[in-house]
Amino acid sequence: MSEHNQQVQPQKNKPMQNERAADAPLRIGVYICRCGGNISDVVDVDRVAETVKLLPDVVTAKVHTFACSDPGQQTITNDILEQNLDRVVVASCTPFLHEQTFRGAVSRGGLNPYLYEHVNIREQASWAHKHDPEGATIKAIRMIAAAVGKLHHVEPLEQIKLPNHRRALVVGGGIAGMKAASELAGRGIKVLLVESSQRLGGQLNDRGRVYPTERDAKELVEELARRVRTHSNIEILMQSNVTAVSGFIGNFKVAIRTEAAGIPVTETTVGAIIMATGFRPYVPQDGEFLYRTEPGVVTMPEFLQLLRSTPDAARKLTWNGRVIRNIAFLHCVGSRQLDGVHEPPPNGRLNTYCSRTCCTTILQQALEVRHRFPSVGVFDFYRDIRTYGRGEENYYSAASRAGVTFFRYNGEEPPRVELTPRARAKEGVLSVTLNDTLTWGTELSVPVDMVVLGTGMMPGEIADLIEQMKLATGEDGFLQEVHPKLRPVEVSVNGILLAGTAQGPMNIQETLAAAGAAAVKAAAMFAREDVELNPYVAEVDLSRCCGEALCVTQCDYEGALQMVSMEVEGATVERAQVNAGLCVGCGACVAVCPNRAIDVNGWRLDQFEAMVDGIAAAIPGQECTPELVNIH
Amino acid sequence: MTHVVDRSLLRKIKRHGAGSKLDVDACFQCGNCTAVCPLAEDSGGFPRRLIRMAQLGMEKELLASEDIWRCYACGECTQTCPRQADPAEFMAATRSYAISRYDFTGLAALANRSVLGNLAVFALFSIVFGLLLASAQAPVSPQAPLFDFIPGWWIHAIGVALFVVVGISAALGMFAMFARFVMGQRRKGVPLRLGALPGAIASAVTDALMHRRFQRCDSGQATPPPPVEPWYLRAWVVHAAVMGGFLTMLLATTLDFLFKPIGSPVPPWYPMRILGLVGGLTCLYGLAIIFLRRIRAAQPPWRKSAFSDWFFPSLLAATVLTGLATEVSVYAPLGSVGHGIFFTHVVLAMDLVAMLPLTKFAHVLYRTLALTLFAWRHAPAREHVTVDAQI
Amino acid sequence: MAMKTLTAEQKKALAALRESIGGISDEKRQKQKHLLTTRKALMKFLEQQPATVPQIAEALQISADEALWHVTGMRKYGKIAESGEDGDYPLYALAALEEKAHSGSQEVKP
Amino acid sequence: MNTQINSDYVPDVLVIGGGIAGLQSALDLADQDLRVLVVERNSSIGGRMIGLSKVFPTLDCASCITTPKMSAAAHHPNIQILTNTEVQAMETRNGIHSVRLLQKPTYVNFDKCIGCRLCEYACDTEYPDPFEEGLGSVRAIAVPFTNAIPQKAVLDAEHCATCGVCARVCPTDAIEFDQQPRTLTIHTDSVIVASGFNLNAVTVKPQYNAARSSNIIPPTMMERLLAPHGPYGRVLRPSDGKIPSSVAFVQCAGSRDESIGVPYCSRVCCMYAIKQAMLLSGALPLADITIYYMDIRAFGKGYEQFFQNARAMGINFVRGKVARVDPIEDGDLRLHVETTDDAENPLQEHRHDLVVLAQGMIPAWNPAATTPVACASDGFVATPSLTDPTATSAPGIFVAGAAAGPKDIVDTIAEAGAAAMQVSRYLHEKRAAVLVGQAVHG
Repeated sequence: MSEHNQQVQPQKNKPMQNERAADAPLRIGVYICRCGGNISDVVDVDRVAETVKLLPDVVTAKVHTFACSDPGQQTITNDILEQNLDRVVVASCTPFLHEQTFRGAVSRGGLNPYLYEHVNIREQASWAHKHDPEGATIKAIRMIAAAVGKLHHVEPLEQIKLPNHRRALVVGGGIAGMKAASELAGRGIKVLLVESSQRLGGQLNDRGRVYPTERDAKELVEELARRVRTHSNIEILMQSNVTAVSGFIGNFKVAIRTEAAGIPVTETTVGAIIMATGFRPYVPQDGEFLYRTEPGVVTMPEFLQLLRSTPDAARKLTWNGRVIRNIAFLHCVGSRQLDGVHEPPPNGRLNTYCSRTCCTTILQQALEVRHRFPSVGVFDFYRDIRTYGRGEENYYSAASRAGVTFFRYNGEEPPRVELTPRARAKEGVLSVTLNDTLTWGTELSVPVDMVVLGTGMMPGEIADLIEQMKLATGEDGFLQEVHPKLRPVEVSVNGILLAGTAQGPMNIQETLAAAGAAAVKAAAMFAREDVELNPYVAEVDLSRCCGEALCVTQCDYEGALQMVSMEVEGATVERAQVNAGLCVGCGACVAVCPNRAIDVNGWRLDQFEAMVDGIAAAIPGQECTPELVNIH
Repeated sequence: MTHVVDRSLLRKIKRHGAGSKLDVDACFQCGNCTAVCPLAEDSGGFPRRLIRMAQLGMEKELLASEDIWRCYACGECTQTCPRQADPAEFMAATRSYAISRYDFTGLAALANRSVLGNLAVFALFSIVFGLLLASAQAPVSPQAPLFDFIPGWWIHAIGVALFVVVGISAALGMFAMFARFVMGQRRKGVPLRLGALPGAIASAVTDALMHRRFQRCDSGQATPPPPVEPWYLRAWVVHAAVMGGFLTMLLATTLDFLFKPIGSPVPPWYPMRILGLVGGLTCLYGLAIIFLRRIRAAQPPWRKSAFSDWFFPSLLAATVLTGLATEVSVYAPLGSVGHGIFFTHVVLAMDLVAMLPLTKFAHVLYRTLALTLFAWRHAPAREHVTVDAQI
Repeated sequence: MAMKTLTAEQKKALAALRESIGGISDEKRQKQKHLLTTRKALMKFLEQQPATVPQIAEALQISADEALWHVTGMRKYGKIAESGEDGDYPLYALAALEEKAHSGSQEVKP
Repeated sequence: MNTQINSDYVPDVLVIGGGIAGLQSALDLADQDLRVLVVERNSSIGGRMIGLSKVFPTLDCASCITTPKMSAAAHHPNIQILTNTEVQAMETRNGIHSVRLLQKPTYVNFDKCIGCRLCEYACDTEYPDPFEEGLGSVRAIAVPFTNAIPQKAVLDAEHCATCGVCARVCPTDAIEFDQQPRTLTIHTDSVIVASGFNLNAVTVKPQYNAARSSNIIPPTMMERLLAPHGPYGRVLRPSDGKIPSSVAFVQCAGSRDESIGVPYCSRVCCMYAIKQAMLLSGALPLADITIYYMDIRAFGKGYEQFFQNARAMGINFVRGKVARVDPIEDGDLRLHVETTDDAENPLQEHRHDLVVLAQGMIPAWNPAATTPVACASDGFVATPSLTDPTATSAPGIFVAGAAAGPKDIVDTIAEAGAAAMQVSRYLHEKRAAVLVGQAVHG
C-alpha cells in the first residue's frame, strides 16, 4: 500500500532536535500501553497518564491498548509531527520485545531514535506486583518519572557502523550445517563449514530410512554433501574444531584446529556464525532398565544398527547369537523425566523435555520389524504417543494394524525390565512389567528377548564453544534463542545463529527448516554493506583520562578496552581506547575510573542521577507522597 | 498375579469375524465405543474392555464376562470409532467365538469359523435327519395325508429325542458360561447372593421378551439428530417380530403336540393353526427387513455381514416358508410335491433346533443367561444405583 | 458530527450498489427494524436498573443468546457498560455519556 | 481501489497469504532487498494469529508478537500489500508465474480514508462480527478490528442497508459506492504459498451436538473470549452470558478420527487447550477446568514443562475420547467418556457449562484446483523434496506454514524463514544462470 511507504520517509523539513533553541523547554510525549490487559488489569493506566502529564515538560500522555500495533505507533509518529515532540517515553512491556519497534516509530516522526526511553511497566510493575494494584501504579508512575528525568539529559546518538565480512562460518557438518551452508552459498555468500568428525551428515549417517518419506537417510545425506562439496562458495574443513572465537557481528575472528598432523591452527574472519552443532543421543545410565547389565537391552541407535546390518533376505532377527521372537519398545527413556521418579544423571539435571522424535522412530521400527519378521511379537510401552507431524499418525495406525500391542504407563510408574524367572525363561529371557492403564491398572508382564530403549536427544557437548562465545543455554541445556517467535534462530550475541538440534530436539524436516531460517537471517545481514550496532558503548573523555588503566583491567571483554599511545600536549602518553564493536556497554569500567573519565553513551552517570531524582521526586498532584519503596 | 500377554486369542476371534474385514487390531483404546454405547453401564466394560482382553489374550476373563451378550449390535460404536476398528463386529465375532468355546462337541467351532464348516455341519444334520425320517417312510400314494407319508409318531419321537439332546447340549454350554462367570466373580471378590437369583431370572426373561434393553439402542439418544424411523422399521421391533414369530410358531407346534391327536384333520380357523400362521407371517416380515438391510449394507451393523449372519435367517426363513407351504398343501393337496415340501420342512425344522446351541441362534439362550447374570451381579447394589454420575 | 448531503453521483452510485446486492429485501428490512427496536427497548429497560442477560431476554421477549449479542454490540460502541455481578451473571447498565467504549487510543473520539 | 498496484508492477516474489507465515517470509525476503507483494484475501493482514489471545508456551500476548511484524511489513519499503484480494489462477511459462488476482471492492478509497471511524460510528446496521467468531457485532462499514492493518474502513455490501450515512459523515469523501471488483495479473519469478488453515466445522461429529447448543464452541471462539478485547470483555458463555463455572476441552474432536475423514493429528490442539485452560483458570479462579485427551502431545521446546505446570495448577486431565456431548437443562452439557484413568469407575458422565471442541486443521485453500501446485492426499500442499522441505512440486513455487500441514507458530515462523531462504537462493541461481546464458549467447 502506497500510503505505508510514504510514512516510511522521515519528514526532512521538520526541525531536528539539535536545532532547538537551547533554552526552549523540552516537549515530551508519554505513551502508556495497556498491553491488552496485561498491564491495565493491575496498573491504573489512566491515573498514570493523568499523573505523568504533570511532570516537567510532558506535553502529552496517552493510553493505548496495544502501543506496538500500527495504530499505536501511528499515534506516536503523528504526535511528534503535529505536537513537535522532541522526546518520547513508551511505558509498556520489556524493551527486549519492542524497544526497536518504538525506535522505528520515533524515527518515522523525524526524531532521533535515541531521544526515546522505554519503560517496562509490565514485567516490572503489573506482573511483579499482581496483587498490589496501588503499589504497581505508583511504581509505574515513578519509573516513568525516572525516564522523563533521564530524557532531560540525553542527546541524539548515531548507530555504530562497522564493516561487514560477507562470509559465514557454519559449525557442524550434519544436515543442518550442510543445509545452511548450501543455502547461503546458493545465495552467493561465502561459507566456511567446519566439521569435527571425518564424515559429513552427523547423526543421520546412523539412520536407516527417514520418516515420513521412507527414503534412505543416505540419499538425503549424500544429496546435501554433494551440494556443499561441489559449491565453489563453500570451503570445508573436516576433522576440525573451532577453538577460539572473538570479535563481533560482521567481524568475528575464529581459530580452527584441524586434527591431522602438521596443519597449523587456521585463523580467519567471518561475519556471522551459524551453530549447527547438533545433539547427542541419550545414553542410559548403567543399570537403567538393565542397560549394560543384560545384553538384550539396547538403545535405539544400537537397534537401528542391528536392523541395518541384518540382510534384507534374513528370515530371522538375531542378536548376540540369539533369535529374537519378541521385542519390547520403551518410550521416553531419558526424556520427560520427573523429579522424584527418575534417577538424576551425574550432572544432576533431569531431562524434563520431550525429545520429539522418539515416538515416531519407535513406531517406524516396530512396523519394520512386523513387516520383515512377521513372527516376531512387538510390544510398545508408551506414556503418550506423540506422532504429531505430517504423516506420522499413519505410523501409529499402521503399527496397530500390523499387530503391535500397546501398553500405557503413567509417568510416575515407569515399567520395570527384569530377568524372567527361570520357569518362564523359554518365552523370553527378559520381561517388561507394568501397571497398564489400558487394562484397568492390571499388572501385566510381557516376556521378550529384547528391550529397545527409545532414547531421546541430549544437548551436544560444546561447553567450550558456549564459554568462548558467551552463549546462553536453556534449562534443558540446549542453546537458547532470544525469543521463540520474534527471534527464533538468534542468540543474545548478535551475529550468531542457531540451526537445528543444537537448539532443541527436532525431526529432519524441522531441522532443515530451522537451518533455512538461520541462513535467511545471515543472508539478510549480509545484504547490508555495514553492520549497525547500538551506540551504547563506553566513551573515554580524554580530557580527564590519566592513563591509570584501571578500566582496562576491569573490562571483561577482550579487546573492548585497550591502552594506546597518543600525543597529548606534546607528550606521548597511554590512554584508554574503546573498540566499539567489542564493547557491550556493561559499565564495569565506569565504576572504577577515579576521574569519571569514562562513561557509557546512552547510560551516562548524569542520566542515572536524573533517573534517581525522578524516582525520588514527589509524585505530582499528590499531597502526601506514598512511601518510596512500596515493593514487596 | 501378573498376566502374561498372549497375542493368539485375537487371531482366533478374528476368524469368527466377517471375513478378513475385522480390523479390531486398529483399536487404540480410546474408549469411544464404550462411552457412545447406549447400553454400557457401570464398569464400562464393553466393547473397549473386551477388545483389550482379546488383545492381551485374557481368554478366561473374556469368557467369564456376560458383557458380550448384552450388546444388541446397534452399530453406534462402529459408526463413530476413530480408528474404524469395527467394535460391533468384534462383539459379534466374540459371541460366535464364545459359543464355540462353550460347546463341548466341537461342532460349533467347526460351524462358526468358516463358510465350509457351517455348510458341512448343516449338511451333516440334514443328511442325518433326512435318513432318519426316510427310514420310517411308508410307501404311500401321492394323495395320502402328510402324516401317512412320514408317520407322525416318528417325527415326534425324533423331535423329542432331538430336544433332549439339544437341551442337554445347550444346558452344558450355558453351564460352561455360568461356571466361568461365577468363578470370575469370585476371583474379583464380588459377592453373589443366591437369594437374588430368581429375581434376576425373572427380570432377565421379561427384559428379553419385552426387548427392554434393545429399545434403548433405538431410543435416538445415541446419534443426533435421530432420523427417527417409523416404529415398524426400528431394529428392536424387527428383532421382536422374528423372535416373537418364532416363539409363537414354537408355541403352536407344542400345543398341537400336547392337545391335538396326530394327523387329526382340523379346519383352517383352528386356533393353533391361526396362531402358527400369524407367527409365521410375523417372523417372515422381520426376516424380510433384515435381508433388505443386509443387502443394502448402508450402515453398521449391516455394513459387513459374516456368512453366519446370512445363514441363520436364511434357515429360519426356509423353515417358515416350507411350513406355510405345508399348511397350504394340507388344505389344497399338492400330491408328491406337497410330500416333498413337508419332508423338507421337517428336516429344516430339525436342523434349526439341532443347530440352536451351535450358531448365532444360541444368543437366545446366552443373552438371556447373560442378562440374568448381569441382574444377579447387580442385585445387592440396587439401592445405590440412583446416584447421579454427574461431577 | 457534520452531516453532508449526498451528491447526485453518490446517490446514483448508492442506488447502483443497492441494485447490485439485489435490493433491500423485506426480510432485511424487518431484520433492521428488529435490531433498532430491540436496541431501543433495551436502552429503555436498562434506564430502570442494571440487569443480567437472562433478565433482559425475559423483559424483551427474546432469546438469551440474542440478548447477549445486543448487549455485546452496545457495549462495544459505548452505549452500555458492565456494572457488577448478580450471581453467575454480570450486570449491565447504561454507560455514562462521557465513558466511551474502548477504542484503540483513549483520545480518539468518535 | 485500495491500491495503485498495476500489472506492470513486477515483484520478485509473490506471497499468497498475509498471516504470520506470509509476513515472516515477506520480511525475510524484503530484508534482502527483494521486492515482495503480499496478497491477503481478508480485510487485514495478520491471519489467524492476530485473533489469538496469548500464545504458548511463553504466554506472550499474540498481538504483541503479531502486530510488530504486521507493522514492520506494512512499513517496509520493499513490501507491498494487497488486502481483500484473492488468487484466482496461476500459470507458469518459461519460469515466469502469471498470477491472476481478484481485488474485491471495499467501497472505500484507501488513499483517502484516514481510519477515523466516523462512518463506523454513524452506521446503524450491525451483524455478527466474523473477527469475533460471530460473538460480537460489527457495523456494516467498519475498520475490521482494533489492530487491523490497514486501518481503513471496509463496507460489507451484504449487510449494508444502503442508507448512505457513511458517505455523509466521511470527512475525506473516501466512500465510493460504485467500486467494482478488479482483476489484475501479476508476473513474478517466484511464489510462496502461505495460505494457512481452516478448522473443520464444530458440527463435523454429530455426536457432539454442536448444532444444538451455542455453548459447544470451537477453540477460535475461546481465543476470542480470552482475548484482552474479546467480544464480552471477559469470559462468558454464549448462550446466556453466564460466567462459566465448569469448562471442558474435548481434544481430537475434529482430527485423529477416521470416522470423519481426518486421520491426522492437528498438532497444536493439545498445547492451545492447555494454554486456554491456564488462562481460564486465571480469568475464572473458581471454575473447574477439565481437558479430555487421548495423548498429550507437548513435543516442542518448553511444551512439556508447560503441560506439567498446568497439571500442577490443578487443571484436570482425563484420558479418554469423549464420545457424546448432550445438551441438558439450563444450557449445560453432559459429556460421556470412558476414561482409562479410573479402573473402578471408567464410564463417566460429566456436567459442564461450556465445552470447547478441538477442531481439526484443514487447508484454507486448495491451490491444486487453479495453480500448478500439487496437494498431497491429506489435502495440504505436497512437499516432495527430501532436502528442501519448503519446495512444492512446481519449480519456483514454495510453501510455508500451515498450508503444508498443521503447524504451530514457532514451527511456522522457522519454516517461513526457510521458504524465504529457498526463494532467495532460487532467484539468485536463476538470475546467475540468465547472466551466464547472456554471456554465452551474447
